[in-house]
Formats: sequence, structure tokens, C-alpha cells
Amino acid sequence: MQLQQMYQEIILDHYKNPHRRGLREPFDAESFQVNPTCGDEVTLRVKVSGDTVEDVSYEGQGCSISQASTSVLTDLVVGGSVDKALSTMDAFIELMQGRGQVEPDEDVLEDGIAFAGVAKYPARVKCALLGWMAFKDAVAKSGGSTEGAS
Amino acid sequence: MQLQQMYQEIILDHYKNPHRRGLREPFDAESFQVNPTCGDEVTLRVKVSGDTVEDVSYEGQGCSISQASTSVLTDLVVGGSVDKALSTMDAFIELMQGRGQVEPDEDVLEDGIAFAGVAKYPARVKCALLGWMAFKDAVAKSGGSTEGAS
Amino acid sequence: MTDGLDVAALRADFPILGRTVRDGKRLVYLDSGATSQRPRQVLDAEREFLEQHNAAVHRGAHQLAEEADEAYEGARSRLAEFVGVDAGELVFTKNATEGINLVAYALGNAATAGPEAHRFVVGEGDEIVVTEMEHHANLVPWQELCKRTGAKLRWFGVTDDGRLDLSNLDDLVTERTKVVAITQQSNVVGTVNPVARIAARGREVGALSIADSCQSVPHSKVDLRSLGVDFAVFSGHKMLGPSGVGVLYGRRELLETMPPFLTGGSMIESVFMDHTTFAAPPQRFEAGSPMSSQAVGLGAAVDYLSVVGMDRVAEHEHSLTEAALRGLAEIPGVRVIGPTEAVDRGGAVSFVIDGIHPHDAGQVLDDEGIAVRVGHHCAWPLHRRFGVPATVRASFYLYNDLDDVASLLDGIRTAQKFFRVG
Amino acid sequence: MTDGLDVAALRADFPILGRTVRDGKRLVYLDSGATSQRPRQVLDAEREFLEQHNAAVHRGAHQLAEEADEAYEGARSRLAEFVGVDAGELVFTKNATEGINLVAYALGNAATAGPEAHRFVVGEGDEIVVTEMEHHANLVPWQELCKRTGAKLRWFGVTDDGRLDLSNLDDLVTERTKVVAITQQSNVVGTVNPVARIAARGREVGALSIADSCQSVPHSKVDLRSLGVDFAVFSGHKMLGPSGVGVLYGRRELLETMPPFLTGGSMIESVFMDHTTFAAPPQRFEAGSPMSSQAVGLGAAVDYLSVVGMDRVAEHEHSLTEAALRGLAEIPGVRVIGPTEAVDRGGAVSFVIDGIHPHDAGQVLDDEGIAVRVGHHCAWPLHRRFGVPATVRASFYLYNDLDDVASLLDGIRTAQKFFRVG
Ligand SMILES: Cc1ncc(COP(=O)(O)O)c(C=O)c1O
Ligand SMILES: Cc1ncc(COP(=O)(O)O)c(C=O)c1O
Repeated sequence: MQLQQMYQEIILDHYKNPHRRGLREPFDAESFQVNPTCGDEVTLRVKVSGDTVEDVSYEGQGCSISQASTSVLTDLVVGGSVDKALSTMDAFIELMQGRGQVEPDEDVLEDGIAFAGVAKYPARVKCALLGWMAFKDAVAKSGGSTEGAS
Repeated sequence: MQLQQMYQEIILDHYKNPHRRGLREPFDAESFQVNPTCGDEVTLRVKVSGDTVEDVSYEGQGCSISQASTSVLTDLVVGGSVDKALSTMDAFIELMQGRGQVEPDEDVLEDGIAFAGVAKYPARVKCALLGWMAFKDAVAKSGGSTEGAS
Repeated sequence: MTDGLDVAALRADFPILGRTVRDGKRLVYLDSGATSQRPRQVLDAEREFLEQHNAAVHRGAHQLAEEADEAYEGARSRLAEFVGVDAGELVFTKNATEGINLVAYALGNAATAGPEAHRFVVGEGDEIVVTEMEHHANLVPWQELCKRTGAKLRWFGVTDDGRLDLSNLDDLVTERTKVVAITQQSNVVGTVNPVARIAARGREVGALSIADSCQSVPHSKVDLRSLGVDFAVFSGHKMLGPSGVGVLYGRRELLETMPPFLTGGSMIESVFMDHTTFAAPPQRFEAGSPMSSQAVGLGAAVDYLSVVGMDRVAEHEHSLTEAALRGLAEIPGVRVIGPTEAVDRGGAVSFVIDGIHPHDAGQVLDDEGIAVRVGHHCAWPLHRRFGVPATVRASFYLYNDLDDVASLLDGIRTAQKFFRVG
Repeated sequence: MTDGLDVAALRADFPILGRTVRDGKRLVYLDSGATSQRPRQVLDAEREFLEQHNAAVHRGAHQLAEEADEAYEGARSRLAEFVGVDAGELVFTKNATEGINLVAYALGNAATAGPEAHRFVVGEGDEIVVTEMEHHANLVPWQELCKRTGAKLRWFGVTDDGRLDLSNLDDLVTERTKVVAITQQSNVVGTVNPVARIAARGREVGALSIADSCQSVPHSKVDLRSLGVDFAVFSGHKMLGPSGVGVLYGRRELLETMPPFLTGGSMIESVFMDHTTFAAPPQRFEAGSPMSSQAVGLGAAVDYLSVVGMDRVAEHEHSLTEAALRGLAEIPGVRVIGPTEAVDRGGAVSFVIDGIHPHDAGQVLDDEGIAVRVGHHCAWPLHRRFGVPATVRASFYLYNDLDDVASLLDGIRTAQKFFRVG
């Protein structure tokens, strides 16, 4: 069964106990993203102070992959610099679009490496990226740069 | 060569020396027909007196088949009753749509039987019927009935 | 099988059903509602056309062109017979979606067409009536037509058990109604709608009716004439035929005066730089080089289905649907959306599983070799109506059997185990 | 052949070229301008897809669906590379005709779309510029758009030798011009037009440019980016690919803000009963189930052409065209319409024969096994321009050779003998 590779315990944990879930005030920008194929949705807010991602809050409905990856996202970016968040995002996108050929760097992606198995299922890659697309969009709206983000 | 079967001498004669060609006054109704595939055109007028087709005049451009069949048409219908013209038309249409399986009746179709070979070439059937479609339309416009004409 | 369909023999005609997926699992294809598979006979017919008779249709006079014309028009005739109408009333489109757009745009074009098109004009004060269970293909084109013309969109609701709520039929379909557009069979919940009754009401008030027959024509005997609709659409790829070809039926009298939609070659009568006149239907609605080999393939699909017999296809799917509904009812935590009894109901069965998102359920099924569809199945409003973001849909066709149903039920239990729910 | 194309080997890939017509005559297929024939490689690619990977594209999550998506998007990428643009800038349509209609209708829809679509709005005072040598596909949709919006249609004339008369370029293409639509290569007279120059003038005045590349992309190396046009269209069936699939190229920046045309499934973002938002391009322009296996076949066609090499294809056709023009000039009573020298000229050669109507000439050629096209070739205004109701057209492709040219010339002499002219 290849399923275990995809649904790592880490993913199921984040799915059942999502971190930082809920929409919070104050925030600088909000993004709503939808996966038109399956109807999964996320609304995500960012609060940036100076160069620091101070908070990411979100609400949405979707599969374990989209929900867990958004939860992991908040762990990875909150408290760090916007630049670091965007380069983490690039690394995550690269992993997801790598069709299982990209070796993830745990130092950069932490729990995010659990999604390596998802990269083998093209139809699920969009799920894993849904929250990240919202983050990218929200950061851009908040005035943070997303240059260089593919 | 199957060509001789299609291009009977009668057809080539009518093509080179068309009968009753030219547009004449007076007339009761006029019809313009075009074959959209090849651009062949005919403008045809009918003059009906009482129950008699008094004149059919026409102008047009087109291949030997369309020109000759219009010339033959005038021979077949001018001077006879409208009813007889329409039943002759039905016989000609039946011949042309018969894919070479219909035995033409020379008593009814006279020179028209020369078109039997054309019926084997579906793309040319429309050519042979161009003038007849104009005749049918013009008769209908002139108030003559085309009921029963297929 | 009791219904006498020799599924094993049929399956042998479908090469793809012999393949395995996900490390050697038998393919259990339960996604025919999205697209069907093609039998060898259809593939062969298309190939034979391309290797022997291919030429531009309706444009040539050489022998290949004659043969290509004949194959293309022959397919039209067989399709017409299959759905009980005249060949001249069928227009080949690229899919059902184009067919619906064709009608919607032709109506929009009526305002600037000649007086013969007057009855098609749509404007402010007019209403277009759809249902809450439409596929996006039979909803969005009408929303857009309303946006362009100022007409108003109204719709039938759906009852808790997935039927159309027709209690307000006479209030919804009125003298203001220009078009009533209804699916004949839901692609999500399987409901078979009383299209004839709604079309009759439309006729009473002078509204045009259009049936989305995408999910009915492939699965049962449909006689469009006796259905009494003005227009209907369906797609080749859902009925064993090629992708890239669909069919629009329109009553002759309507096609004769309706303005064209796509314009270009083959649909004209005469062309000048400053104006153009148009050919008679169906050519008027078939601009450009047509999907010739695809029409031929669709003709072969119709032959195939006719040999099997549409009544037997329907009966067979009915027994599979019954078995599936029965089996699903027995699994705790599984809820079928839509009619739970196989009455006036086709073989699309959509459901949700407590505690498992449809996408995740689909993944487990896929891992077991079972191909189902997950998501909103292009019927998002219907999902909203039932308060679910998505469902899992199994859909059956003549090549499925009770083993496939059993696999589905087993797969659901496996998913529940995997996600530790139920 | 001096150009190094091994035509005999190529011909072996095309099953239909091995057949005979009219009582055993060798088929001399000179009608590729209407539609090309398909090599085994294209037929096999499509069949392999259908027997192994067929599923609904962009709608499923099971293994077959993944494979189908990949095949479909892979074809898009290869096509994009073939014409020098990004995959996201190519939209699959059913044929080139739909592609042109798509742009024309999208422009028409801009008036009721959001502010982002403002630059596409067409109305009174605006002008659309075409040419007198357009195929109906690139003329009638613009006539119709003018009819719907009140814009005015203007056009470039054609010189006696079949070239565009560009002497009034700056008077025709002005600040009032909204769209310039030009064929890159005439399907009747073979003329290759200076599209880059005209598109550049369009850019100067803020007009959108669209190239009809139906007759160029199949026959030569075309780099759409360096051509500098905003949009371009071409058809699969004219370039060894399947019927039922065409391509629209649109500059990314334009596709991103252009309103949709066909609406329905797969082109949406979110759907509610009362409104819908749309997906990003290219999906926004691909409503309904796409021509999936056809796109795959077209991908294989592009692979085939790339292996042969487009420069060699062009060179080969050039030598055939030269031979045909030379041979035709030597037959008394034959008059070529359009450029009589193979300079800036592709391999469509149209002509008339004194005393023989083209339809009759075509019949004699057909009897000899030679398939040419007769009529106005969907370019009626161009025929009016030259005062002929119809022409005979021979058109060449990579599988033709000098023997085919010789057969054509012999056939013409036979026709003259048969009709006792010349
Ligand atoms: C120059 C040109 N434009 C447009 C078309 C239309 O292409 P299609 O019929 O494939 O849409 C053709 C071919 O018919 C053509 O030769
Ligand atoms: C009920 C219904 N209507 C319309 C469609 C659209 O058909 P297509 O995508 O072939 O145009 C479908 C299938 O997707 C359907 O199931």
C-alpha cells in the first residue's frame, strides 16, 4: 500500500489538530483561494510587522492534505522574516512539483517534508499548495514582495 | 474511363449550346440559387399562363452539369402544364438521388436521361439539381403548387 | 447476470478494462459519468475511416471526399435514428457544452439578425428557468446570456431527497419565460426529471425548452421527439464514442430560423466582403472543418449500443444501482446524497463518509484500483444545497458488474479503517 | 530528391496513400490544403491513449485521470514549443474557426464583463481590418462582430499578382482600429503575407492583431512570438493531426484579462446560482470535456514533423511548387491565379483552364486518381477579386513528390483533350 507514504502520521496529526486555525484580527491582507476541481477552499490572513510574519490565520474546508499543509505552513512562517517565508515557500513548491524526485531538506521544511509522498500524485499537489497560494497572494497584497517565487 | 458515362454527348451539347438561355420579360417569379460548395449560381425566371409554363429563362455560371441540366429543364417543362413539370421534376430528382440504381424513363425525361451517370457522383448531384431547385422555388413563388415535390 | 447482459464478453471489447493500476490492482472503472471507455469497434471504425476514406468533409468532389461525406452524414443519420429525430435536426458540436452555448449565443444574436429570428430575441423582462441540480454546462451559459441581455435567471429548487421541487412549476414557468433548461438525468444524484411535463408547460407559455441529455442518452432509450423538447444536447465521449464530438438536437422549424453561432467556412451560402448569407441547417451551425472521424466513431458507438440494446443497458445499470444503494445503506457513516431508492433514478451514486473528506476517500479507493470521481462534479450549487463541499461519485455503465459494486463497498470500508473512522 | 527528404519512406507511414481510387488508379493526394492525411504514428498515439490512459481530463484524481491529464498537458507543452510560445498561452479549440470566433465573441462579451476587460470592448467608431484574401473563417466572424457591436469592417485589397496591397497600411490601420486579422499564408494563392509588419503597425496604434496561421504552421517553421502577433490560430487536421482539434494562441497578458467565450464545466473558479467566477487561462477558454485524445494525437503529429524538420518540409514543398508553377506555365490555356513565382509563396497553387469549368476539370483529374479541390476554397471574395467563380487548387505536403506534380500536369492535358479545348 502506497497510501502510508502519502498519508504520513504527521499529516494526519495536523489534519486532526490544525495549528493556528481560525480567522484572527488584526491582519494586513487576506486571500481567498479555491481549488475549482474539488471545491476545496481556504481564506487566509497575514499580519506582517516590519519584516516579520507576525501571524497567519485561516479558515477553510478541504481534504486532509490541504488542511494539514496550511497548518504546517503556519508553523514554518510565523515568527520568521517575510524573506525566509518566501524562500521556504519556494522550497515547498519545488518539492511538490518534483514528482517525487526532489529530496526535501528537513532543516528548511520541518514537518513539510511529510508531503514528499504527495508529490507523486499530481492531482493532489494542488491540494498541498492551496494554503501556500493563499499565503503568497496575501503577502503580495500586504506589500511584501513575492518576486522570485515561482 | 467512367467519364464518358457522366459526360454524355447530350450533356456536352447542351453545355455548349444551351437552350433558352438569357433572362427574359415578362415573368411571374424569379429565383436565385447558389451551390455554396463551389459557387455555381443560377438566376431563373418562370412565366406561367393559366396552368401552362409559358417560358423559363435563366442566367448563371457553373459547370457543364449544372448548365446543361438547366437547358434540358427548359425543354422538358416549357409549353406543358405546371403539374406535368412538377412530376417531371420529381422523376429527375429521383433519378439523381438514386445513386445510379434508378432506371430513367425516356418518355418522361427525354434528354434528361443523359444525367443517369451523374447520379453515381454524389458531389455532382447538387450541380445537376441547381436549376431544378430554382425552378421549384420560382414556381412556388408564382403561386403554382409544389406539393408532392420532394 | 439475471438481466442477461454478458458483461464478461462486453468487457473483452474494452482494451483499457484489461489494464491494472497502482501496482497491479485490477482496474474497477466507476467513472463513466465523467467519460466512458471505448470499445475496439469504435476505435476500429475511426481508424478505418482515417486509413481509407479521410478527406475534407463537404468541401471536396474527389472520390475520398465523396466517401468522407458519406461516412459523416451516415453517422448523422444513425444518431438521428438512435434518438428518434430526423438527421437534418442534428448538429455536430465538439461536446454538449458547445451545444448549449450554441443555443444561448444564437438567442443572443437574434437581436441583430433578420425578422425571421424575432421569436428568439431575449431581453429585459424575459426570464430563463433552470434548476438547482444543473451541471455547470447548463447553468453558466444561461447566467452569461442573462448578463448580456438583461434577462433574469430563475430556478427550480431541489427537495431533500434529491428530486426537483416542481410545486411552483406554474409560477416559475410563465409568459415571461423565454427558455426552460433542465437536465434529463442528474450527473450527481442520478435523478431522472419529468422533462416532458416541464417542456409541456413551457410550450403552453411559449417558452423554448432544452434538455441536457448527457446522462440519459448513453444509459437508456431516449426518444427526443416524444419528450417534446425543442432542443437537447449530449456528448459522444459519455456513450462509448470519441471525445471531441457532441450533438445538438433542434426542432427543424427552429433550426431553420435560428441565427448562426460560430461562423466561417461550410456554414455560408454566399460571402461578400460586406455581408454574408447562411446555409440551411444543420450546416448553418457547423462552421469550419468538422470532427469527421469522431462523428464516424460516434456512429459506431451507436451501432454498438443498439446491438446490446438500450433497454438492456438501462436494466443492467438499474440492478447495479440497486445493489450499490443497498450496500451503501449498510455501511455505518455513509450517507447517499439524492434518491436512496432506484426509482426514476440512473446509475450515478454520490455519497459522503463521516470523518473522511471525499478527496481522501477517493485516494484510498484509487489505491485499491477503484476509479471514482470526487469533488462537486461540475454541479457546485447542488452540493451547496446539500451542505457538502464535495462528494464521492460512483457511476456505472454496461461494462460494470456486481463485482465492481462489491469492490466499491469493500474500498469504502478500507478507507474507514485507514482513517480510523466508522 | 535533392532536398534530402525521403518521400518514399515517409509515404509508407501514411496508410491511406497506399490505396487506389476510381478502378485501381494510384491515389495522388493534392488536397492537403483542405485536410492532411495522418501517419501511423499519430493514429497509434491516439489509440494507445484510448486503450491505456483514457479518463476525463482535469476532473479526476484516480490514476487514469492523472495519466490523461499528463498526456493532454504534455501535448500542450509540445505544441507550445513547436510554435515558440508558453504552454499557458495555448488554448485547445475544435478547429481554427472556433479559435477566431472565440476571440471575436470574447471581444463582444467585454462590454458586459468587468473593468479588467475594458481594453477588449468594441463599439461604434471602432474598426476591424481584414484582407480580401481571407478564408471565410477569418472574415465572417468579424463581419458578425461588427453587426453586433456597430464597429466597421475595412480591408486590404489584393494586387493583380495576388499580393496584399499594403500601400494604404497607415490609412487602414489607425487609432480607430481595434483588431487587425490577417492570414499568414493564403489557402488559395499561397501568398505569404508580411504579418510581422502589419502587426507592428497594429501595435503602434493599439490594435490587437490576429494571424490565421492555418496554412503556415503545418508547412514551415513558425515562431509566433517573433511574429509579434497578439493571437494566432491553426488546426490539427491540416498538420498530420486529428480532426476536431485546433489551437488558439493568445499572449499571456491578454488571455489573463479577456472575458470567456464558451462557458460550463472546467472553466470556472466558483459557481453559485446567481453568479460565477472564472478560472485562469488557458482553462478559462476550454469549457466542457476537451478533445483529449485528439490533443494527444496532435502532440504526436508535432513530434513527427519535428523529426522530419520544418525547414526541410518547407524546402521540399518549395521545390514541388516551383515545378508545378513551371509546368502549368507551359500548358496553353492554363492560368495560375496568384503569384506565379515561388517567392514568399507556399504550396497552394490555384488555376483556371480556358473552356473548362473547374468542377469539370476536377472531375477528369479525379477520374485519373488525382484529388484536388475545386470551388472557391472558402475564399469567395478573393475569387470575385480575380473575376473567377471558382478555381482548381492543388496543394502539396511532405508526402508528395515530383511524380505527383507530373500526374497533375498530365491530368490537365487529359482534361483539355476530353473537353476538346486548348
Ligand atoms: C487559411 C485558412 N484559415 C482557416 C481555415 C479554417 O480551418 P478549420 O476549418 O480547420 O477551422 C482554413 C482551412 O479550412 C484555412 O485554410
Ligand atoms: C449532465 C451533464 N451535462 C453536461 C455535461 C457536459 O458535457 P461535456 O463536458 O461533454 O460538454 C456533463 C458531463 O460533463 C453532464 O454530466
